[in-house]
Amino acid sequence: MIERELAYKFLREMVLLRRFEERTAQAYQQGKIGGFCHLYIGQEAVAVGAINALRDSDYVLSAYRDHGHALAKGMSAREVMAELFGKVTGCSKGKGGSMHLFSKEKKFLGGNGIVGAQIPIATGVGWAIKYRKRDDVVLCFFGEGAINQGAFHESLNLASIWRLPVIYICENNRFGMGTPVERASSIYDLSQKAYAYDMARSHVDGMDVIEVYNTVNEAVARARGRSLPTLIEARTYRYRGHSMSDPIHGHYRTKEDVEEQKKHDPILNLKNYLIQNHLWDESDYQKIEDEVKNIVTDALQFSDSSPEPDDSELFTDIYTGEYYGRTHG
Amino acid sequence: MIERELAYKFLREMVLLRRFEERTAQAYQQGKIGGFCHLYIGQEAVAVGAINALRDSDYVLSAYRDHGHALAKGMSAREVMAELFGKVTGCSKGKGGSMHLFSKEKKFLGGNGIVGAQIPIATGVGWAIKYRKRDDVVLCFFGEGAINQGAFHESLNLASIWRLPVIYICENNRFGMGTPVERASSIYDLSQKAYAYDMARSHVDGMDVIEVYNTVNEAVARARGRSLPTLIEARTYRYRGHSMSDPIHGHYRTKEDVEEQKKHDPILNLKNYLIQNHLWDESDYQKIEDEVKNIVTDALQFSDSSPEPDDSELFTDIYTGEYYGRTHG
Amino acid sequence: MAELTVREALNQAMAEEMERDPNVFLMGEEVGFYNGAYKVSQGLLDRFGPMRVIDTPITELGFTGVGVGAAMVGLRPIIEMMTFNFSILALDQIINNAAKMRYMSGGQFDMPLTIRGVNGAAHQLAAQHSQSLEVLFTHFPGLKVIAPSIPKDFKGLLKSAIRDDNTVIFMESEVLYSYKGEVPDGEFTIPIGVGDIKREGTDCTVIAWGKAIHTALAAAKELEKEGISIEIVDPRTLRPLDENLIFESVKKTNRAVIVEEALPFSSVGSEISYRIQKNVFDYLDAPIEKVNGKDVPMPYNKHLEHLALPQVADVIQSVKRSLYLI
Amino acid sequence: MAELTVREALNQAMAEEMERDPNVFLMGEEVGFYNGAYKVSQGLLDRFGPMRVIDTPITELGFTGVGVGAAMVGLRPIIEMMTFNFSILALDQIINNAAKMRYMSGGQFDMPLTIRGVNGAAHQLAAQHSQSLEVLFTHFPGLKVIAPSIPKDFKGLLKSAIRDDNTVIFMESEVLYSYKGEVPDGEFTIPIGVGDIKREGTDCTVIAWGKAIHTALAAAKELEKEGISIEIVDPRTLRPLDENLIFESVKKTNRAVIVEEALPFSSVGSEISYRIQKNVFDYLDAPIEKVNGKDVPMPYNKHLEHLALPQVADVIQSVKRSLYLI
Ligand SMILES: Cc1ncc(C[n+]2csc(CCOP(=O)(O)OP(=O)(O)O)c2C)c(N)n1
Ligand SMILES: Cc1ncc(C[n+]2csc(CCOP(=O)(O)OP(=O)(O)O)c2C)c(N)n1
Ligand SMILES: [Mg+2]
Ligand SMILES: [Mg+2]
Repeated sequence: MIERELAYKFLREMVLLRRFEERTAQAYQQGKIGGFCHLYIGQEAVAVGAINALRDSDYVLSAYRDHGHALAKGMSAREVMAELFGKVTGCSKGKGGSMHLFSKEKKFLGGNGIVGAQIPIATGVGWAIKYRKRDDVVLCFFGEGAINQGAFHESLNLASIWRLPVIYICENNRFGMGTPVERASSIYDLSQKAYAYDMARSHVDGMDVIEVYNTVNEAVARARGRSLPTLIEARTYRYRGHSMSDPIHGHYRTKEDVEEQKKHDPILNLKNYLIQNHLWDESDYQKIEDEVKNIVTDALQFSDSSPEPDDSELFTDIYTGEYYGRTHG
Repeated sequence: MIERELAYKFLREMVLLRRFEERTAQAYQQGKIGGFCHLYIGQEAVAVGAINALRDSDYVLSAYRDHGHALAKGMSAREVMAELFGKVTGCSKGKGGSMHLFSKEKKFLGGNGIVGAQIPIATGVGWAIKYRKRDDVVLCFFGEGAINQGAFHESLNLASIWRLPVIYICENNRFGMGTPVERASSIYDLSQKAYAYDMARSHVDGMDVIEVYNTVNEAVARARGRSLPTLIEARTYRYRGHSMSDPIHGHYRTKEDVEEQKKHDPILNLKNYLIQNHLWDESDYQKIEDEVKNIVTDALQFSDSSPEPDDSELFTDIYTGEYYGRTHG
Repeated sequence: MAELTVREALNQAMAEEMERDPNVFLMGEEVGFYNGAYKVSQGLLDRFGPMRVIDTPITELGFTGVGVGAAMVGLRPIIEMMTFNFSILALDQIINNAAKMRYMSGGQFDMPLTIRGVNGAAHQLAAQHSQSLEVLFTHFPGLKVIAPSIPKDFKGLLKSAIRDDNTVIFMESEVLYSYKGEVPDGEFTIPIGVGDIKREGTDCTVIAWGKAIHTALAAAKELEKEGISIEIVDPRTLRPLDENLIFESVKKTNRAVIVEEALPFSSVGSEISYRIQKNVFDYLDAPIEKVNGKDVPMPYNKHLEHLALPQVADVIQSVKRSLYLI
Repeated sequence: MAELTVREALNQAMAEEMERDPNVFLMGEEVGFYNGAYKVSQGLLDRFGPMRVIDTPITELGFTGVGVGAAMVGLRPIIEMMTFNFSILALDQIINNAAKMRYMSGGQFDMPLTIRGVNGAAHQLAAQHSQSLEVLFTHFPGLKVIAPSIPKDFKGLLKSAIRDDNTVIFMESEVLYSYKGEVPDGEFTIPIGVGDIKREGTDCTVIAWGKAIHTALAAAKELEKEGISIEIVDPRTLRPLDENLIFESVKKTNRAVIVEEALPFSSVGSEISYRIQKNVFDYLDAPIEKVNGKDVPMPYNKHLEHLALPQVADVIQSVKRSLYLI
């Protein structure tokens, strides 16, 4: 069992992620957000459970479905929403957008649009921790579709032979775009890929924030104490379409499938847990909803009223320091 | 037990591979061969045992250490040696060299200089067999160093989900250049990588041609009959330096290590087997040696006296058919 | 003649070639059950079945290598890159195998492989998803590279690509998929390596391809109002390049402006400019100009993205500069 | 001044920078126990230990990504590509992450990463192992690209590369490793982006870098006998490019010949030729010429390989043509 306080922290964070993205979807439909925009709704327990097992000095990396991880790592709703709006007040000054959220301060190292590309990078961050004899750890999130990429294989082998403090979390939401995991992967329990690297592994219900938290805690202990990597598969589900431009259901799943899965909603699950343990307090929950609503509304207003980047920003942030020579526009 | 005839076929082929490359080494030192030249000496039982399990219509792919596989697949000593000499009579007209032996006729699809690159290609050949509803199979050879490449991982997953008739043979000669397998791979029994792909696997003594033959035969049956892939690890040893430009011993192994391994020489092993089974005939063996000597000497003479490619060959074989437009030289 | 979108033209081209030749198949991410990330392969799975329209896991290096292997033994794979941004992961198979196999084997192996998909920017897809990567392919002998601009060319050239015994890189554009134009009825192909004059003119030659043709055409309209007549040359195929068509036009107009969406440094436009000055130096009355995407990673912000891409105004400015009007 | 080989100069540069800054480490295939496939890292493992000189499995994409991650948190990795041919497998990490990370993050992350190794042909290594791949990197903003030609430049520029907070692609040449030249004693660096006149002359500007500088120098000697004086400009850094140095030279000689080993189509030379004609058009008395590797995959045969590579005679011919002597 976990402390009441922690449980409500989880609740608050999951509600924040959920409401933030519900409003993100609206803003997208209003044309305030553009490009690819991949919502995390349904998967909140994974980011919240896992990242709560970390210290502030630990690192997180994710893919393009990264709003949830960014917020859970402590980035403000303002800087994330403003980034989605492409505003200069966004975490990446409006240059990165939804898929490229970053915060050096919060040790959130992106956001990556190439499936699997964050996995070697996270491995490198793990290498740096070891190189510097620190005891920080790295969480690397990726989808079950990414596991088939060569980058995954190369990285896990490196992390194993070099004993790096990296926790690889596969968020198995059952689909890579429209492809069910069963058609893309040769094995069903993806955490078993760890056998190929002599790596510790776990398999966890990604709709249960407490289970995620406990499992990642164990992995963190292994990483921090003994500099050992872990592969965790978290079974979860995405409620929305692959991105804002994709339909929620299609040939690959029915409306009923999605509704069925919503019965195992992570927020609902936590609520039930709290009720069962006589910890539920409806007014506390309402307070959370109100608070979150304020945060998200404020983030939207902040983003709306923030300035666009200046034209000159087009040419900044390409190189650090002096760049001799000249190129043509 | 295998037939006497087959055993002597193995013997003859292994002796051919061995003597061919001994003379290759000489020719290299005489400057008749250039570029990278990776000798297969010590590993002959793998190519000979494995390829003898095939029909002529089956395919073989290899890496840059490919002389042995090419010869075992039935390519003539002449066309292979002439290729090493860079002559127009070589299998690749002198354009490919040691690392790029090919024979469309013999279904030997290379020869590849990029570690691991032949693995997806072999998988594609397997796909084509299935597409055409044929019952041929593909043998894909690669070193234990290649197993860490992403290409290996992506390919084995594809072969498994699509059920392709491809047999992946990892020739674990213990080193990738100067790196022992223990420092490059997170697991020791490399055939266990197959677990990650729900694939059949075997582990075989690569210095024992009969064991290789039997094991590959089983895999071939699985591939031909049920269109199923297999991963086989053959433990073997390379007697020479990584390539002709590398020393035989170095920090990574001692002279004594190499001498020790030579006690398990594949030709010697087969000889002992034949003696034990009262099948050894010294004069038959001498006949083989004489025959092979003639073949190799003839190949060298043929190569020596063959013409260089014409200068115009520089610009042929780049495109098939008409190539409109013009480019600058 | 029917009015078709580029998407329909591509779909027809694939369907017709698959009908014609049982060795042709389509493989890539989401090409089957999902009908293609951009719906270019709509209906093909239903029509041709799962052995000929194959969904792959996300393994660009792997399935491109599968294409190489299948092509070596005589099949004619069409590999769809969801976008060419992801083909960077597959470049080793393309550059080191698809392009070189025939040469390295002394001519033994044809490589009837077509690799097609989206190239270039769409709308706010940011730095990793907006790249025009022509140069990664045109640089290498053994490859052919095609980047059409109108439905007819897309159809005729894709059919030629599929029938070609060499590796053809076929570049499409997300923002052109819904662009409509006339496409001849019935069977036709357009030869690879033959360019097309998209507009005749007298004062300045503008060379462009793919999406940039439409930028050039819009500029032509504006310039016409000012009495400036530009000739628009669409090479359609970048390698091999129909350089004579370009030279003839420049001989007539004595000026050249190249418009391309790609980054400027060592672009296809750089190569074209080299060839023009090398071959028709004495005809040039002004420096050759290039209008490119800006030399920056693509920003997400809509306005910055607009600034990063070549605009009609940029073309107008370059044309005028080459006419010494500004 | 000491006489050093290029190999020694590179080794010194790395050793000095590793001594100077504990954040610098060297990672790659065979860089440690084997002392480097080409012995460039000789002795570094013994001196700095296995945490700072790290042997990797054969996983170019993986360990390049490790370099990216380590650089994001402030280390200064030197990633050795045994040869740049293999970097094709790592291009996604280089192009999509190393080059773009700073931009995509709105300037939050420096990328103090150096990727160095062999580029270009050596002796009969055939099509996959002989490539000059400058263009794969120069095309992309966010990268710096360096290709020195003499020991002093190798040392001074590698030190600058390691100290630079951006991704630097540093290209060496197997055939130059044993080339000797004077290298200043003690600490020195050479700024990135500043070219060098390798030989003064009056009749024609020859632009070259890396190995090709030596081809140009040999051509200069021959041409001198015939009374022709060429000026050899070595940009040393290809991106950023010291174009003004080139322009000033062309303004003086009114002619330009570019010599490079790379394939011709959309090469760095194509870009340089574009910039010359664009910026100093009125000074040009003849078309700009390029001398490149032939537009073919590299053949194995020794004589064909010789034909495929730019030779002194080719340079002489181009210079003479630009002087209208032939
Ligand atoms: C290398 C690469 N290939 C293809 C894509 C296009 N793409 C974006 S997301 C995606 C599906 C990824 O699925 P998964 O890893 O399960 O993550 P999820 O979207 O379910 O979170 C694909 C194919 C890409 N971005 N990068
Ligand atoms: C992608 C790539 N990286 C590096 C090299 C250089 N290289 C050639 S062979 C080799 C070692 C390969 O070892 P292994 O796979 O065990 O095969 P073996 O040489 O032992 O037969 C290396 C690193 C290469 N050719 N290709
Ligand atoms: Mg998924
Ligand atoms: Mg080996």
